[in-house]
Amino acid sequence: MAELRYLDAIRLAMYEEMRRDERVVVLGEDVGIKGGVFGATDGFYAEFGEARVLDTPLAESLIVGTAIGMAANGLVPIAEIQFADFIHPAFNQVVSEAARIRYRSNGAFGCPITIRAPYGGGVEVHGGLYHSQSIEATFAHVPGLKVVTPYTVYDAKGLLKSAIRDPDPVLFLEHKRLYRAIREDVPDDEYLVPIGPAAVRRPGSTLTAFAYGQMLHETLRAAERVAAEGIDVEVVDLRTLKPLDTETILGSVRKTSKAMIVYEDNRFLGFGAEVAAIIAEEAFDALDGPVLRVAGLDVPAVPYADTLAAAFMPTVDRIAETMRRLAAY
Amino acid sequence: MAELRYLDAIRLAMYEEMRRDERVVVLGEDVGIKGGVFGATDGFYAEFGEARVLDTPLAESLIVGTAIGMAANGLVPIAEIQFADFIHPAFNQVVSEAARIRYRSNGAFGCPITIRAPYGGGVEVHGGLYHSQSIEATFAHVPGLKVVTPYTVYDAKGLLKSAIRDPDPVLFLEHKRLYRAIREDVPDDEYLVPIGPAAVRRPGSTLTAFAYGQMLHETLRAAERVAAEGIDVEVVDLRTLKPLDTETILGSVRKTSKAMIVYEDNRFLGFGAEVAAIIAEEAFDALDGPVLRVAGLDVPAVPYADTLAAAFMPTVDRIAETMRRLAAY
Amino acid sequence: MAVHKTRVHLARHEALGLDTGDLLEMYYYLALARAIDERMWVLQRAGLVPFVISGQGHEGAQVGVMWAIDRERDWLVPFYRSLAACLVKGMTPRDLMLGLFSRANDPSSGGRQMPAHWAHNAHKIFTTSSPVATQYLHAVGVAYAAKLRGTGEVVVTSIGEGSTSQGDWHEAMNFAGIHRLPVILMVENNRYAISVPTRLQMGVPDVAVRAEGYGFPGIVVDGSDVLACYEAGCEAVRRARADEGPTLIECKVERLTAHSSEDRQEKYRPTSDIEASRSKDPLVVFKHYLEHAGVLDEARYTEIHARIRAEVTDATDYAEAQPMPDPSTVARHVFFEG
Amino acid sequence: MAVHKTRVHLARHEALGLDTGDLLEMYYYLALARAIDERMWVLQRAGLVPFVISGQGHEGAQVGVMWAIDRERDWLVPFYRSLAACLVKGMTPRDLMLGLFSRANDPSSGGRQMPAHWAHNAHKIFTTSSPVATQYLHAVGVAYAAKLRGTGEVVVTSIGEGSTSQGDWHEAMNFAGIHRLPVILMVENNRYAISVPTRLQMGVPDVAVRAEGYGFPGIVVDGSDVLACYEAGCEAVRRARADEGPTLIECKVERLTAHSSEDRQEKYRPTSDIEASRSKDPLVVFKHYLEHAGVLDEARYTEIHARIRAEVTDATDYAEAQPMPDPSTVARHVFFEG
Ligand SMILES: Cc1ncc(C[n+]2csc(CCOP(=O)(O)OP(=O)(O)O)c2C)c(N)n1
Ligand SMILES: Cc1ncc(C[n+]2csc(CCOP(=O)(O)OP(=O)(O)O)c2C)c(N)n1
Ligand SMILES: [Mg+2]
Ligand SMILES: [Mg+2]
Repeated sequence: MAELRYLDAIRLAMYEEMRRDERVVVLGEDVGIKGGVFGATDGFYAEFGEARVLDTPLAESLIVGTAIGMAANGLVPIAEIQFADFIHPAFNQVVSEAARIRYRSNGAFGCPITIRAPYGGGVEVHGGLYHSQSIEATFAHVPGLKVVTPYTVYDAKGLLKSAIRDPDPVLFLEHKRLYRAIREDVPDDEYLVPIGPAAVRRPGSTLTAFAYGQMLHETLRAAERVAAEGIDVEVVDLRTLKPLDTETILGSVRKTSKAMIVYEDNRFLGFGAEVAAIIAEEAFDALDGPVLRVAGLDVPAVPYADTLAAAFMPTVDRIAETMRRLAAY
Repeated sequence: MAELRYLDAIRLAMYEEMRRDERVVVLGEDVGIKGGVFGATDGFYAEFGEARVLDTPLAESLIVGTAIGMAANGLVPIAEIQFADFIHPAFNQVVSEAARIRYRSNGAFGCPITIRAPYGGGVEVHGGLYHSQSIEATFAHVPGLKVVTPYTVYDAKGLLKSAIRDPDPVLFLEHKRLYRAIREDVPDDEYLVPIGPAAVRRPGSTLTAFAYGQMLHETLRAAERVAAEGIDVEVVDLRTLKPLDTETILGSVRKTSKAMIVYEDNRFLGFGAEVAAIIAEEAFDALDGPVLRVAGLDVPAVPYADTLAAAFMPTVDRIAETMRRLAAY
Repeated sequence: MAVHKTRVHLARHEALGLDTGDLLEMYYYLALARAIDERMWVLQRAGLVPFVISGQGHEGAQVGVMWAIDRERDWLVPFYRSLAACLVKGMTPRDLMLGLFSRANDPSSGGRQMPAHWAHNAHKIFTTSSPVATQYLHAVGVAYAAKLRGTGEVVVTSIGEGSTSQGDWHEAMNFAGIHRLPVILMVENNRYAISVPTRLQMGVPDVAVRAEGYGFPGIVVDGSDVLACYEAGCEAVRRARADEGPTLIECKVERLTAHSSEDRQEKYRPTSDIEASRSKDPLVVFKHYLEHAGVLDEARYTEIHARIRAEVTDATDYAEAQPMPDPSTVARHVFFEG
Repeated sequence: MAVHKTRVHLARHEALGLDTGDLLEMYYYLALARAIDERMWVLQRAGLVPFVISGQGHEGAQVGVMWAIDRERDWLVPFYRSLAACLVKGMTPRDLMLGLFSRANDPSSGGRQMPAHWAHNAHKIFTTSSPVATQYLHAVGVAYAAKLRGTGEVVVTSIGEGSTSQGDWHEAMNFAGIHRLPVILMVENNRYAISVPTRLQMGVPDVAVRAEGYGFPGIVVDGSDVLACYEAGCEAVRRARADEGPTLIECKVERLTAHSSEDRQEKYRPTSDIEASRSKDPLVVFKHYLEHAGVLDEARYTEIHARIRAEVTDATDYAEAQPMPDPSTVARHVFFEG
């Protein structure tokens, strides 16, 4: 057992995979000597060399596009997008290319690449409009892409290793606020966390709150707060957003008969919309109340000024308030 | 009154606006002498000249990025993206730039551009994976963008004129199958159709089916079919997807107490997900049944072969079947 | 005069180390590509297939450059006009026709993509998409892997001149230059991007001059001169194998048809310009060369074209007779199926 | 020797039509930019603001080139290091500090964006975003409108050398060349993109050589030589106003600080390299020039710096005292409010 931070787990997962499989390479901006702006590849350059730890030119379409080509010729690339907000110039390479290589070639070619992207905002992040976006809904809508966003340190390591070994493109989202916020004991022996299954983080009976990434932290705290008032919230960590574990979602709703979704992304067409739609479509008979959403405002990402950033984010207060409303319904 | 096709209405709307306001320019690939691959700017080059009818280099990021700059310096650009599928290279300029100019400058700058994009597929389109995509959900998720997709010829003209005059960026989506499919009498006198309000295309009492663009055609036919069976479907044309007319949506659901959404885009996180989520959240009390979705398959766009394309699309049969299921609930 | 010409010409292909057999095989590929291409248009006009986009006028550039690579070992990352290049790389007339008819056993996409979206795993032809220029980044990625893994592979990719306006083209050129990658970056410049003339596409007459700005040579060749294209290809392959880095080869070619079956080029191309194109038909130019060189006589000509006619007919009949994709397979291969 | 130097130097600025007043005003802007910049870092280190990114080392290039334009009539489409350029274009120290403190009345964004995301409607400074290189396309769009409308405006934009690797940069260069636009395309080459050295950023030593491939001149200037930058700016403005088209000006500058307050450059920059940068500080170089030229004496120096100290302190105190944005305004200006 070693006590790791989320960031350490990310780094260790890549490190172990690079040691294990020489086909694995990392590429991105500043991943080399600097070890990444968050330090996720710290020390890799010295150990694995410039060819496998590649500082790319400042061009995201290049990062993803060349990774596709590298993967076609026997490498297993881990592409780092410095901030999720900057994946947009690569949108065409991700959506039109990486996600479709297998389908369009009728299975003849594959695209085993992992795209890592630190995302998310909050007052502490001070990221402003372009260093705080949540991009999961935009990409979870894309067939052929897998989208993963771990919350625990254990999952961060196990899911990233699964992503690297996955034969298909995986967008691996790491919430910046989790990097240094939490420490956990993680087994020294190798383990994998499968892409797909969701996890119940807190069993409950009154209602189910679905969340992922940083918002689980706020949601769990809100659940504790209302527990004192006799509201017993089940909190589900979606973890893998695509392919989505609808079975666990529907199972939990059938049990509690009430559901809410918490997400930091803009509310309109954010990921919670799909979760709500699935519930309204497949668990309507079990529902005893509306499917509520607590989400970021519909303004372009998180403003920089603390006062505005705070107004943007879903807070423990807002989440707890919604839990009370739903419980009372 | 003049009988026009949808394509004629699009062309006439731009023609009238260019005549009316010399600040209006069109730019895109092949919009010049060729008049666009669908003919939407046919004749413009000869009448308005090369400077206002600009054949751009083959680069969509350039088309949107320069349009932003032109708008900042007194022009009113209409940017044509040859096929909606090819807006992806411009994703960053649309999402990070056009949609945020006003918000990020705290209202000091604006971005009055219209981005026209022919979209959609179907067996008749023979567009394959890259000439048939529906992109509305991807962009309707973006705060700061307006997204419009007319169904009638009357709306095509009136909404496009409103889009061109709108002070903010509007993504104007034209379903390719509508271009030559329908003819309508349209007033000769100038008129505008406001961006925002939805339209009830068929009043009904049993359930409400929400749709937009080409899918209204299939949905209305399905409604006629089940009408014979005593199922009275209200069909609502959403028209403007962002900002969305939730009032009309909720009003109709409160009336019929049952709702379904039909869309051609991939089901998962497609536009219908947000409509369903809004209904499940704000009209739950009025609901007498699950909120159902009929949508395109979750595979990368519409395959080329007729047999596969047919398997991808929502059909009148599938829609009618869903109407029956919902009515019987 | 003819005699003199002949001597000069002979000197040329001999100097390039090409014997009669090579020349006839090259001619065969040019003529085969053209015959398949023309048949495709006939089939489309007859209403047997909905769409065609092809490479008439580009064959000389493609056969010439591709002749310089190792067809087994090296890679091709094509674009939609690469019909002739795909044939040289190993795809058969049947393979191409299966794509045109979007049949279930189309090796490129199983009928999922439009025609001319080439791919063939066994022949190291990477899958083509519609958004232009993306393939340039894939090609340099494949080349980076080849260099890192020390496979000795060379990668050939190609693109139209209009598509070089895309950002991806610049990003790929830059990456190729930084890492001195074993890649041949072709530009098939046919002076039009659908209707847009080069005048509105770029501020310079030759794309090739841009290569210098990335740190490697860019050369301009007459795409109707198969031997000149071959020569350029040989030097580019030599550089690549010697770890001297990439080469940009801009072939000036002619588009002998409309952009695609959806386009009517008369609207934007003067008749004189369309005729000018015909006068630079690589097939005609190469045929003249072979005749002057005494390589192609009546008998051989008849024999080659009879063989081609038979192959094209066989490919057409075969492909047409194959089943369409089974609708129940529409959701397959979104993800790996193990 | 000094005498000789002096004569040469005098010849230089006089030849450029700059008198003592001009030189002192230019120096004032360089020193003011530096003083504000240094204060920003102090404020960040003191924990008064969360973040700073600035332009120390780039001031000479910016003041030099900007001095050549019409500050009222022309446009600036800046990037995050354009602090000095924004000052020359009319923004005040208070304007800049309001952005650093993200106050409600920050003219750039009302506190919505990170510091250094400049904008000022009244001064024709277009709004800056974080994704690099997008501004190049905006700039050529503004220039296209100026040309179409016949306003006679010239547009200046700038970018770091690393950001020229983005596709948008290429697309903008291409468009500027095709339409011979009245735009000055600056590249402030400080040899690093955060930690990535030019060796891994491009296969050539100078970005400027690429301009030729777009059909217009690209020149390299020493960014620590303010007069050389001014001279380059004058010629570029002349070309733009004479409808001769764009000019790329690559200024070789030094990054005197870490990339931003988030970065620790010691990890990837040898001390010798950091010291080498200091030796090319444009403020020091220009000060020497003015001293040799007998333009800047003790008295004037003291006077200018006293004035600057006062302005920086005033700006800081003023900005800090302003209110933060009202949370209730967070949803405003998503769309036009009429
Ligand atoms: C990103 C993108 N935008 C637009 C198109 C539509 N389109 C297909 S081919 C073409 C013209 C290509 O011209 P060029 O690159 O010169 O190649 P050519 O067809 O002349 O061989 C266009 C605009 C596309 N396929 N991809
Ligand atoms: C599209 C995009 N990708 C990544 C970043 C993160 N980033 C900010 S500045 C920078 C380096 C820029 O280097 P350069 O262009 O040389 O300008 P400099 O900072 O050296 O002046 C990077 C990678 C960004 N802002 N935008
Ligand atoms: Mg062309
Ligand atoms: Mg730099």
